[in-house]
Amino acid sequence: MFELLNSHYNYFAVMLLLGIGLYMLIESRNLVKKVIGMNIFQTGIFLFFITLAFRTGGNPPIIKEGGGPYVSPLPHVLILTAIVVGVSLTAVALALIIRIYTEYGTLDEDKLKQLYYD
Amino acid sequence: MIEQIPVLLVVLPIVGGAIPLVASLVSDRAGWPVATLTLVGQTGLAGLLAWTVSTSGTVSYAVGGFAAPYGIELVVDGLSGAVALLVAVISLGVLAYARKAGPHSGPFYGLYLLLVAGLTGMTVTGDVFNLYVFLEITGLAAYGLVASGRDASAAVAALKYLIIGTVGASLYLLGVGYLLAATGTLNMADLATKIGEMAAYDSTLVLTAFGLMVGGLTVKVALFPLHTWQPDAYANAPDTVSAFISALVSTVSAYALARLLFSVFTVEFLTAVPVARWALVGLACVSIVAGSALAVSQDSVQRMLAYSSVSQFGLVVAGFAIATPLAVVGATVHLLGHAVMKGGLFAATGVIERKTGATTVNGYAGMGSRVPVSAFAFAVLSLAMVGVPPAVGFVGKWYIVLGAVNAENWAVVAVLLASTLLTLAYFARLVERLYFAEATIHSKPDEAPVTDGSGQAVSFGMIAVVVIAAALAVALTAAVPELQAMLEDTLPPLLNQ
Amino acid sequence: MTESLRPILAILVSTVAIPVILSLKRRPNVREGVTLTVAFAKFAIIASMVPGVLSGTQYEFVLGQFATGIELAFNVDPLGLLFGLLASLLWIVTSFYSIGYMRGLDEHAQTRYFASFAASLASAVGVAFASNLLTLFVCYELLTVSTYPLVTHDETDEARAAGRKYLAYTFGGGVAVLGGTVLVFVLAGTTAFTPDGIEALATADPTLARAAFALLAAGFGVKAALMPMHSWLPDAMVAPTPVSGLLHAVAVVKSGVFGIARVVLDVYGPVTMKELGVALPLAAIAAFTLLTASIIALRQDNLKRRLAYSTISQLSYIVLGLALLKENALTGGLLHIPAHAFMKLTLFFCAGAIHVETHTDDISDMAGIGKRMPLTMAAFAVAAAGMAGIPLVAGFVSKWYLVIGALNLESGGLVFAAALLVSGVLNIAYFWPIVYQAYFESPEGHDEKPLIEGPFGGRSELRADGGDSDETHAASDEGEVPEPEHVDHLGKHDEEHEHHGGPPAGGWDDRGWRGGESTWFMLGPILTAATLSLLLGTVPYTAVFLRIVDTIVSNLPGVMA
Amino acid sequence: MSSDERTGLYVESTIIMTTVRVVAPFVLTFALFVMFHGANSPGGGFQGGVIAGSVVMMLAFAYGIDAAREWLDVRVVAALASGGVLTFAAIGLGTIVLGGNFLEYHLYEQFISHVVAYAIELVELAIGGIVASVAIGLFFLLAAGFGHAVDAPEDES
Repeated sequence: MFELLNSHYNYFAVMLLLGIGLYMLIESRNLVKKVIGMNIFQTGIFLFFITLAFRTGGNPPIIKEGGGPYVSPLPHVLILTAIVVGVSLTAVALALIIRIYTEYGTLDEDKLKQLYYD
Repeated sequence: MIEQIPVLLVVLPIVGGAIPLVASLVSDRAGWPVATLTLVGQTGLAGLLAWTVSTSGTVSYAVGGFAAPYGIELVVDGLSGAVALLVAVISLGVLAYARKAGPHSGPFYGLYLLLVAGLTGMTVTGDVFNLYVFLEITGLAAYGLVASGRDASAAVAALKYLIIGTVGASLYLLGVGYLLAATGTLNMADLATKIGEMAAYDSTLVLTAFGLMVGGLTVKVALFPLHTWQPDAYANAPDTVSAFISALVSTVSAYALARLLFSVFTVEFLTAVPVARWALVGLACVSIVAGSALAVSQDSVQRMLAYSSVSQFGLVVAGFAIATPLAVVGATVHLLGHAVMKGGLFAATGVIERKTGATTVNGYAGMGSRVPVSAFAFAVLSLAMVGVPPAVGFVGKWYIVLGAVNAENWAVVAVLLASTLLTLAYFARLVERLYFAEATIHSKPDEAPVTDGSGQAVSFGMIAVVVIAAALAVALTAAVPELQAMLEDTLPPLLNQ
Repeated sequence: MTESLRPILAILVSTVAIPVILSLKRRPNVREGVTLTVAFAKFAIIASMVPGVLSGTQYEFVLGQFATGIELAFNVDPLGLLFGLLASLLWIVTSFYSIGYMRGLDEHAQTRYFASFAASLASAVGVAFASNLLTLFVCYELLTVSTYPLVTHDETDEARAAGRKYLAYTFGGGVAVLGGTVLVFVLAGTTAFTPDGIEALATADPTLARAAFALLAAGFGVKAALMPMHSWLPDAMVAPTPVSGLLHAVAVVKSGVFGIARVVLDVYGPVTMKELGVALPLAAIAAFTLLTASIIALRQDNLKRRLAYSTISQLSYIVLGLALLKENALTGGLLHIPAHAFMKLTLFFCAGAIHVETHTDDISDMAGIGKRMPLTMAAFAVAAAGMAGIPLVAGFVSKWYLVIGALNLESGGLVFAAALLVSGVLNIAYFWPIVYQAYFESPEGHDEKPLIEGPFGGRSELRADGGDSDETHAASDEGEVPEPEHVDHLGKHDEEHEHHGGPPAGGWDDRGWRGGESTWFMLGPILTAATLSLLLGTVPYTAVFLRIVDTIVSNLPGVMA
Repeated sequence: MSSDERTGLYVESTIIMTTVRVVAPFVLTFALFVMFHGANSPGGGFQGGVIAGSVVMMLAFAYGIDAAREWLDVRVVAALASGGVLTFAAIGLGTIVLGGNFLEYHLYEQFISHVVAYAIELVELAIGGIVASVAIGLFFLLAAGFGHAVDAPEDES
């Protein structure tokens, strides 16, 4: 058990982040916290990709003489894009939340539901 | 030139989308002409592309000249050609509606075109990660568009849509990670050969990837029980946006699901892992039944239509999951037909609301004589959706049922056949109200509750869109043999036959 | 087979009329003129094909590829012609009658009514001429859609409920037909009608073939009102009477029967039917239906409802004739299609005329009405006699063939023959009292009708057909006076509020025998239909229909052998 | 909540203002540095754009949001965003005109040598412009708390 933890700690970290993020996303009544949960969830995924690229003893993927073995550059590129996507999503979400707040004066999901369905 | 079209299809709307932003600083009305011009070009290109594909087969394109497994590849076959054309045509059609119905701001058209770019990108891409990027562009634009409603409830709906949609897309991304770990590639064609070779079909990695990717996409398709964002988003968005996203966003996501099934995991995977197929078929069947049941219990017409989508996409996904050539043709026909019908229905609800203020099932009572043309189009579209022949809704169903019978999947056949009655249950109610009930709303037609100052709430273009959609819902049947030929040219390699 | 435009023309002529009729909303005379012109044109086109078809020509028109291996195609063969000719002929008669009826009652939404009627006829002829199951299904569904506005015409709660029930039943049937069609297609690779059956079905997996047959029979059986799928029909009587007449005695229900005929004769074929053993259950259901419906009809006080149950019963004669698979029985069954149509149309028209003139709908109110409407009731008597199978009227010929066919059966023939005869007696039992009390009783002194007035088993407030509850309707609607144009075609509705039905205070006045009882728009069609049923009963060959039926049967070697 | 209350949140601080004034040029230079490095070393338009955007935010923190908004016209932001998109598209489409595929840079080689690097720089700058303007736009949007949810198209291709 401990060995598994030791050799795969990155995956445990990923799982933990995913779990925390999803929990916040579902359970928190505060809209901002929901968005934070969404971010944590995404961060877990980003981390998962990054650790995929890892190779023991690998070099940065910049080709020079006698370089190899390299860390896989692909996941980094992907995640760079994914991060940008994530940032834009967060921004949009926050913009929406501000609009909701100015209109309804609350960020509480339950209260919002009451107002919303009236 | 022709081989450049796939990339042009994506770039053109992005470029077009940037212009209204600048133009809106000068004139408030500049957005519409620019968008129209762009989409006319887009439609022309998509038509040319579909024609090329149907005459000379699949077109593939390496962005930046990097060859397939390393660079991003765009692939257009019969299936994606048809969907790309659909996206172009419908977005052009909805524009005709938007001219009067608004919103009129420049940024709106920027987002609109961005959504077109995202949808087209999802359609033509041949790379699973690229698909994710376009999925998110589509999502971002869709969230923005939903929120462009004047009412703040639109923002609540958009936020809900955003959070659920993001989780869906993130799950998909996680699945891509698993595939990458299993095979080291992201190109769809490359993945199709490497799954099964490098990683067994029933290995944990591949299975998890399948579960995550398909699960993520079903959120976007809005299958039951992952549909909860959809009714709010459709009902609270402005009419233009409802018509647009109800016609296209779920449609293209369902297309992406099909692409994933056939071009990435392949039918061999479905055969090797029957549980995957059963899970998908089961989900689809539950969606058909539950969507209809929820639709019946709705009071608001737009929400009813949204739940109807849940049910209809169950039908489409069932067709894809059965994965015999006939079922796939049927699912594609229903995919395209549903887009036209649902878009038309939402457009019609917009017209009816503007003219009479009616938004609920009860409010629709007696409106058949108040808005004769739109109500008639609405009735025709409803019947087409129910699957009354010879409308296109019937043809799709016919093929899917035929495929299910060929696969000897009797339970599914029963659900598919019953879906007609389930659909009838909620549409017949509306049509009955429209024509055979005493009106409950008595305001005069031209004192419409929604006007923009010009006195007339509804333009000729808006009604034309509704009528054309109704006509197309019937006329598309004639195009089915053509579509079938196009699909049969490109499907066999996908279906391994 | 001859390529010809005539089949599609026959369908299109009334389709094209729909927008014209709709656009003439403000000019009712021109509108009705269009309806009549189109009705005559349609009949002329179809009639022009009769000589050709009788001499063995078939007119074919292919509209286009519809789906894999299936064409949207029309083909006029003798069986299709039988139905098409009948429907178009009676459309003319009904159009005249409709004008009299709708104007007599000053109905609302007449434009919609005539437009839907034209659409219904287009679909009905489409059903007749369809050359494969899928085309048949397409037209069958369109027929459902186009008749729905007619059923719901009244726009009352009751009409809407009836409309919903109608849609639910017929679309349910449509789904079954679709399922059966798909199965047939998968089993045989085609659904094109072939006389004596599609060969590939004979060798197909028998379980699936049986399942497909069951689905098709059940699907078409809904419109053919086979029990237990009949209950939409009595409820649909809430429609205006011409609709009940043409659609629920001719076009709609006959399209169901016609579908079963197609399935029995041209999809499965008698030989395969026998091998699969599906004929006997079908015959049994038909025999059960024709007896039960006759018994229920005895207890209906509302004239239209009684006619509806009579229809259910008579339709099963046809189905029984088909299911027996004997030459004579087939002839009888198929001939009963036009025979029943003429007679039932007469009966419905009479009921409608009585409604328009006196607002009487219940049989118990009709004592002595022969004095008020002598011609109408005479026509009624003739048609009723035919229903019971009295010679010289159309019903006799067909029933004669049916009974002979049943007796020809190797085994069990006696049972079916007995059922037919018993039902004939029941027919007399439920029609004779009407005629009798119309002419020989007066409102002041008439006998009790224990069957109607005394509830079964002493229970009250429950009607024999179980589903209907006019009383509760009337109670729940109290206080809500229906607008004049919303006159209920079942009549019951209004009784609580104003004196609509029944004889006027001083008894029926005498209108004489020269047509003073009603307008000729109504009397004409009534007398025409009655005459037609007499013609078919006296000179069946000259009246063409028996010749068509003979041609159909002689095309079926499986039956002749 | 009205905008008056929100402006009340701003506190004028000499230290912050001075610091920002000193640091801002360096940050902007750093942003450009990162952008120009996108072609053949770690860096690129995304990161550089965000850094550039943060300059405006720093200014806003120091001098107040309304002052920053006045200083940086919204038209400039919009022009920067759409200009970036158009530049990017022009470079990409240019290769098509020359008969190659989208973004096939080396086709420009016939006009200028080492053009691949220049073209990539240009694309990175375009992306940087888009990202910076979007970040700034969103920042203003969030600060204002009303108006359209998204002001400019996100473009990650």
